[in-house]
Amino acid sequence: MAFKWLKKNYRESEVTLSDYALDLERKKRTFSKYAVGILFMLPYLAMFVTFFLYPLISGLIISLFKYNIANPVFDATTWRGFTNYEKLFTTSTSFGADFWNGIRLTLLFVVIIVPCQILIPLGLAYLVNLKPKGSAFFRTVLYLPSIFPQTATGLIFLNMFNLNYGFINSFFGTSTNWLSDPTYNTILIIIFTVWAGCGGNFLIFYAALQNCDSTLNEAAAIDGCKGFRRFISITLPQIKPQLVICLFTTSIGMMNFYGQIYMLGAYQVDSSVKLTVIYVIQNLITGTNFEVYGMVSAMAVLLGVFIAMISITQLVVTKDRKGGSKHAEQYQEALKRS
Amino acid sequence: MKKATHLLTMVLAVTLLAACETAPQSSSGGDGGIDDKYLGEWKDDSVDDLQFDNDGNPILNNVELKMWSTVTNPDAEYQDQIIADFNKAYEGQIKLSYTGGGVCYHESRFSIYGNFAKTVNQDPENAPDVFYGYGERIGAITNQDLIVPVGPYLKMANIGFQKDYFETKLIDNCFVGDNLYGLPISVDTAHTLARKDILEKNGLTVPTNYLELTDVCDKLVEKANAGELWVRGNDTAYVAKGDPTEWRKYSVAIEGPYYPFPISNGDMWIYDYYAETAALQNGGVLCDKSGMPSFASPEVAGGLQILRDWIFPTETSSNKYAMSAPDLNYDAGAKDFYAGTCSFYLDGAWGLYVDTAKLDTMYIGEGGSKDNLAIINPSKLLCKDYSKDYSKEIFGDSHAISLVKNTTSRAKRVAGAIFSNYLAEHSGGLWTKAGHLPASTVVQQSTDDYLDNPYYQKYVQYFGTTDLYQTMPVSVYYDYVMNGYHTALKQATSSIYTSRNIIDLLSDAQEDAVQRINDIKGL
Amino acid sequence: MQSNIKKHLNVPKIIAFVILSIASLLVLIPLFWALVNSFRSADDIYYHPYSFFPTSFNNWTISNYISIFTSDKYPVGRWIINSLIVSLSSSVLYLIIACLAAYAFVFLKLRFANGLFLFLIGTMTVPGIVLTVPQFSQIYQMGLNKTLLGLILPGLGGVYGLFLIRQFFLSIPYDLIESARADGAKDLTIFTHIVVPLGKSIIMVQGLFGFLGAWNDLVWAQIIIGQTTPDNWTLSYGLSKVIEGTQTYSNLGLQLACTIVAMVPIAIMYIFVQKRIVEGVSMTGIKR
Amino acid sequence: MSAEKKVNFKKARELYKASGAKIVEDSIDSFVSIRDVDKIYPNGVQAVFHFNLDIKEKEFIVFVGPSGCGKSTTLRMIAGLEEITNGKLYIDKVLANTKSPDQRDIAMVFQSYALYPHMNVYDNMSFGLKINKAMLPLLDKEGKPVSDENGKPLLVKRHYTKDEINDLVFGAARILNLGDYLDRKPKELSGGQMQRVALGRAIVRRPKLFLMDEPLSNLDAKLRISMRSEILKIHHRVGATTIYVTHDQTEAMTMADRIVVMNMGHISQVDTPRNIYENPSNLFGAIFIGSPSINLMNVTYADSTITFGNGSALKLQDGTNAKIKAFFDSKLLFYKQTLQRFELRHHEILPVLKSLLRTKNEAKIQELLGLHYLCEREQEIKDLLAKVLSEQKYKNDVRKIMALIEEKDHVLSSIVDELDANKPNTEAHKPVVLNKKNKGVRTPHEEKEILEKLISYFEKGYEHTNLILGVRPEFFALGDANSPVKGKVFLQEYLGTEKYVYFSFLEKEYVVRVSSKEDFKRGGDINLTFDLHDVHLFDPVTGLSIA
Repeated sequence: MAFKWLKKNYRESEVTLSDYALDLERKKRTFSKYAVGILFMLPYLAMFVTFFLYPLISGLIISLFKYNIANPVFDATTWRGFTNYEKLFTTSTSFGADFWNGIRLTLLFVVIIVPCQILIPLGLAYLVNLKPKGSAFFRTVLYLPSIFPQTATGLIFLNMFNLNYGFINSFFGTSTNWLSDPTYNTILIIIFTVWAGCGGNFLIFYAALQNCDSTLNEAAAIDGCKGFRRFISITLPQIKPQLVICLFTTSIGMMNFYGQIYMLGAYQVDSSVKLTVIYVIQNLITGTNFEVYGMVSAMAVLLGVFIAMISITQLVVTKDRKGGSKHAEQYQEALKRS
Repeated sequence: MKKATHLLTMVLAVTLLAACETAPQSSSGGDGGIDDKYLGEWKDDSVDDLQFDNDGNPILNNVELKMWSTVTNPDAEYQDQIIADFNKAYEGQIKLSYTGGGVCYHESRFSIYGNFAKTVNQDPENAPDVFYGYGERIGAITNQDLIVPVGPYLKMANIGFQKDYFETKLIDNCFVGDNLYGLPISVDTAHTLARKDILEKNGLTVPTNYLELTDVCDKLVEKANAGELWVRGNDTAYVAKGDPTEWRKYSVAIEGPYYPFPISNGDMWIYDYYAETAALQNGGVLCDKSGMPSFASPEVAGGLQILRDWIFPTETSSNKYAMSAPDLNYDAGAKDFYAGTCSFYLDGAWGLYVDTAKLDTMYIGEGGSKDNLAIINPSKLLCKDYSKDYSKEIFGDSHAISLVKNTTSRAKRVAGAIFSNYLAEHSGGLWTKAGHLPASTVVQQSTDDYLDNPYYQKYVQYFGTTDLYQTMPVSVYYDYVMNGYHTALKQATSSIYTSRNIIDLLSDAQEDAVQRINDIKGL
Repeated sequence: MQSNIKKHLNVPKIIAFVILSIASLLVLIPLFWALVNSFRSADDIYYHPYSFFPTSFNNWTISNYISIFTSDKYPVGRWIINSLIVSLSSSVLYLIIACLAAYAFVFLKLRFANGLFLFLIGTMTVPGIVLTVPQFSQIYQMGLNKTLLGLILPGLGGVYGLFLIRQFFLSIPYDLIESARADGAKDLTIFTHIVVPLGKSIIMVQGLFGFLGAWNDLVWAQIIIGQTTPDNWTLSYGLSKVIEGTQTYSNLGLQLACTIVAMVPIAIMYIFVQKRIVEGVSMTGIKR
Repeated sequence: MSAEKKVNFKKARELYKASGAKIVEDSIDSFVSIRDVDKIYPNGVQAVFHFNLDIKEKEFIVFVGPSGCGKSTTLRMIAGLEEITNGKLYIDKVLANTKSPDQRDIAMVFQSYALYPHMNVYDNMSFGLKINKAMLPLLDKEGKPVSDENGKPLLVKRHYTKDEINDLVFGAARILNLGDYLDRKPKELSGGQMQRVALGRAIVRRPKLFLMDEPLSNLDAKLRISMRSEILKIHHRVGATTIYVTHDQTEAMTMADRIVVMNMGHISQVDTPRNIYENPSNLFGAIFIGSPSINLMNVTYADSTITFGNGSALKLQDGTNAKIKAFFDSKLLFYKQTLQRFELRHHEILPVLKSLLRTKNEAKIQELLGLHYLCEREQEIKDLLAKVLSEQKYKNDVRKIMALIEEKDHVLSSIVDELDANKPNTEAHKPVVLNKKNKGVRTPHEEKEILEKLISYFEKGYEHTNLILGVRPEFFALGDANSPVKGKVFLQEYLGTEKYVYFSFLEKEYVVRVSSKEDFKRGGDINLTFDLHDVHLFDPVTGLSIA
């Protein structure tokens, strides 16, 4: 704009005192505003750059090298290009085989556990929200498992289901080997994960149901909409945002499935049914092969792409669509016809 | 520096004794040196901070050493006592301690190797100066570049070294090429205990090999099923008598099926001793000379078949009845043995002190453990064919001590060598309490330290001689070989996999292990 | 008469009560069993393995707890202190820096702020696992491997908490900020006197979730403090090692005592803050 | 020394340093002076267009207009909550554009009250006092003010003491009857009480300027009326200048000393309530002020006579004809000039000027510049031009001239926009989005088209033109069968002594106020007449009042 250009030439031209003062003070003000803003943001941004952005970029780079944490060398001798990724994409290497087995296993858990972790808490929240006697107690208790470390509750389950001294088998009169039989162990892990993981979602649904507009329910009742139908077509749409968020966080959380399986799969005799992809990665990181970090980084990047794809798909699928104009158009046509 | 040359004098004694038969070729050290052929090609990379006195002995002034040890309780206690004795003997010269307090850091065998490798590589400041581990794993940790040869430092310490001072197989494990990477201390295995009193009361004798064992077990089960089996011992979940000396008849109806010899499908005794011994006694080899796994062989499968038959008898197995309940997790039979509801029990060498003590108190008036407990030599215990030499072999874990590469101070390395030597010399005595057989042939023959030792007399004498003991051949892929074999073992003895052939399980595990080794090589 | 009674008995409520009672039992039984059996002697568990309760009065014991607090093997007290250090400092530090940043993003109306924030939100699709190796490498180069600081720092760059806090701050009427400005308050005063008190619920919620996240963390703890002596372990990691300890002998009572000791502090905290959690979640509508 | 006088740059810097960042313009005789103020948001939306207003001390000014008309934005610019894009703001003769809110000595009452929810009433009211330092009497150790040798109290910048805060808060609480509520949190108060707390918070700061942003809009009708008088009472008692923003014309009419009617970011009219009611200067103001709204009827003008659609005619007063003629002539001239200026601005001036400079055709150049009657830098341009012509260096200087011309572009552009502001909004307020090439939603081409249409409209002349006749409901009189307005009644509203009668006339609906004694039937006829003194004539195209 020409006015800005003019400002540059102030020194040559004549100005009024007020214009001069305004120009100067505006600059000062803008400067101090941004200075304050940057000061407020700086601690966080510094941490973000140091502990998020920098690792993110260096992670991508590391995945192209044969990288050793204790002795990081980036040169031609350690350069691997996309070999790490290539190896991951062929199942003829143990890395690739473990990775894809891990992905398969993880997805299996996601598919089974996520619906449980959405529907069970939703049902419980709905029931608590009916306000039966003692609903405050139920609310407190149902959230309880979520606050304890999974290593603690996992240890309890591990002992409860022990074939030799756990009380579960004797209670049901069975002699199921919950800890080493692959199938039963998987079932146990699912039971535990659902047991320990429902609280968070339950609380969110409970809060969402509490915030629901009760007049809508009343209006629906007058419209003759009852029971389950009312829950589906009136209540659910109101808590859709929370449903979406829970679906989102739960499935991403399940993609990082590890702790539960680490605890309860301890006695598992078939490692291929417990090595989820995070487990594989974690085994490699905490293992003693120090040349493997580049490969692990490649695995992590690949898994990251996987998870990002899942979250983006969910975003697209659950996005709120605009109303469209179907009925308005029909109305206009009807108007024309009459 | 008198103590430092102790080993030398003993070596002299031994060589003099043996001199009649074999002319000593090694120019063992009047000059206090070490045979050069054991020095290998090693360039001393330590920082020269060591001075010598006029006699050519190193001057050590309060050298602090840090040791990590793979032995855990109860042996850790004994080891700490031995080290404390060392500290006292070398006061002012060498001192072992670590920051956590105490004289030595102990960690279980399951995690210490990972921790050791990580620490040396990624946290060198906290790495130990000496590492007390397993002889058969020296090859692997040398390959990982974690330790340095001990030979040159023994020489600097004026300690003579004679290869035949040690049991050949054990000292061979410590060599990588010509370089001596550690000193062997001892070897141990898991042992089979039998309730002599119960067997005798029921008219049976203590078995000495597998076929006898299965025969005795079958008879015990038959008697139990007929309600004729005499048992006695501590209270059980079903029967509480209060008096362990009182005999009663085992009741299958109340107490459930009788299992004479419970074993788990994966605790340490099975994992680390029985399974390997079974392979050995059937002529199997777990890994080949290059260190690659070779356990997918009919011989090894035969060994595992014996363990599977133990729990899941078939028509072809020598036992008719299951000797153990399936899918036991840990400490199988630990209490049943004292309750008399089983007759055999498998325990680590270091458990014998406690085991004998228990029976001593239970049957104090009846000769204690001496008359009521039998310790069965593991030879021939896990094979059907006793004609071969290997049927006598016993699998053992050998302890060995090495110098860690991060310690660059020469004084520390020399101190470490002196300490290693001390442990090798003191592998009798208290160490015997933990059931370890000394690696040193000299110690094995010493009356003071070993043969007159109460623990030797009480249990170690039944453990077999060290020449029967085999360790894993040195493999740089130790972890992969063992992981693969253990996976197959665990599956072979689990009720879930009874439908699968053992050789198939072994092949799968071996294939996987080979694949992983190749992947790591090609990384 | 009958119809009257029916009206009084609200059938859905009764069904709800029954189902919720069963669900609560399912939740509580494992915890209750752990509590009871942590006071049970080893022998009793061995001889009566399938009994839910100690079989007799004599079999109640506190020896498990005594051995926890005296043994070197399971220094649970030390673990709790370590976990408290890690969880408290990571959650409090994060709250401070994230609240300051959220304030700048929401209330300072800087021209670049929206673009920058969109970028930050964009990075939320990057899952944490991608960062594990490079963060480990970074912590290692910084010399913080095997230290508690190494557990604390990497979490401070997270975006999700900032996102939640910012969303909540957006709901604070801008009038209040302007009113405070018209009253002559400077930004730091507005931050401490207006925004922080008003954002109390999100700060509580984010603080709690941050705390629990660090308290329950296993993956990162295995990497950073996995190779250290038990004195340096956090609670969650230490408990995961308790199973390993059972590979040579099992002592149910001891294990359960460990878990109980680990859970009691959180349970107590939970009793105090549970109302706030519900409030906070219902105000923010989002977890983690 | 005037702040608006031109000096050279160096001098300006010296003066600024000497002033201590307090620029005083002595020539201003009003308390608040708003000069040519624009507000353009960073996203390009222009909310306020060259706003000019002078507010006298102790005046009660009301900004009124529909939502989105820019009234709140203007208030917030005065408060210092929004930055002023262009133009100047003087408060108490001091240039205040860049002063922060607390430096302006103002207090603001927000529509939402903006009470801090976590503080009780006392803390809310004392917050501003607690955190700020102010010029206050120096206190000795006993807490008594120290005087200088002249007996005047010595002033220092310090925090308020606890007692001083108490005095101020309790004083305000007494005025507002809030004594019993001091310990309550805002959520425990009723709407009226919250409103009073918000007022109290403003009062305790003893500002010279009160700013109120729709303070009563959240109250119910009854409370609103009582609060209206309360605010006025406080205004008289405190005596501070007050700017009050509302969308409610009743509030504006009842409270204001002067009303500023705003529409679409422009001032539509500034005057006393009575003048605005009686002499609206355009259609927008006429419709917006007054309830029920003014009746607008389409009429045709010819020969000093207006004719309704049904054929009934009325002879206008003498002089009206002349007024209409003058209006049309002046508008024609104005738009012609604007169009010329507009064309030059957009395309032609630069090449024309360049070629003229090349040929040194001074006369033509003067003619060209003569068109810049709106540019206040005309003299500057002339000087530059003289320089250019004498020194033969024209390239840079031409650019400078261009810059000076374009500086006032937005003023010209808004001539077209103003047409919107004069008329009631037919649809929701459309924000004027500026972009770099084109400063309005309208393209230059569209603007030009509008100007051309206007010119052709005014060229057509005033004979047989359509006009709009405005009659307020109370200025109708019941007439006989010959009355010009003959409608059908469809609704009646009784208000006690009088009533509003809604009737349709020529397919449009109107309202009249009559005594409630009059009786009409639904669907019955109503005949109305009016006095030509009391009616207004508007030009339908520009929306401006003619007579």
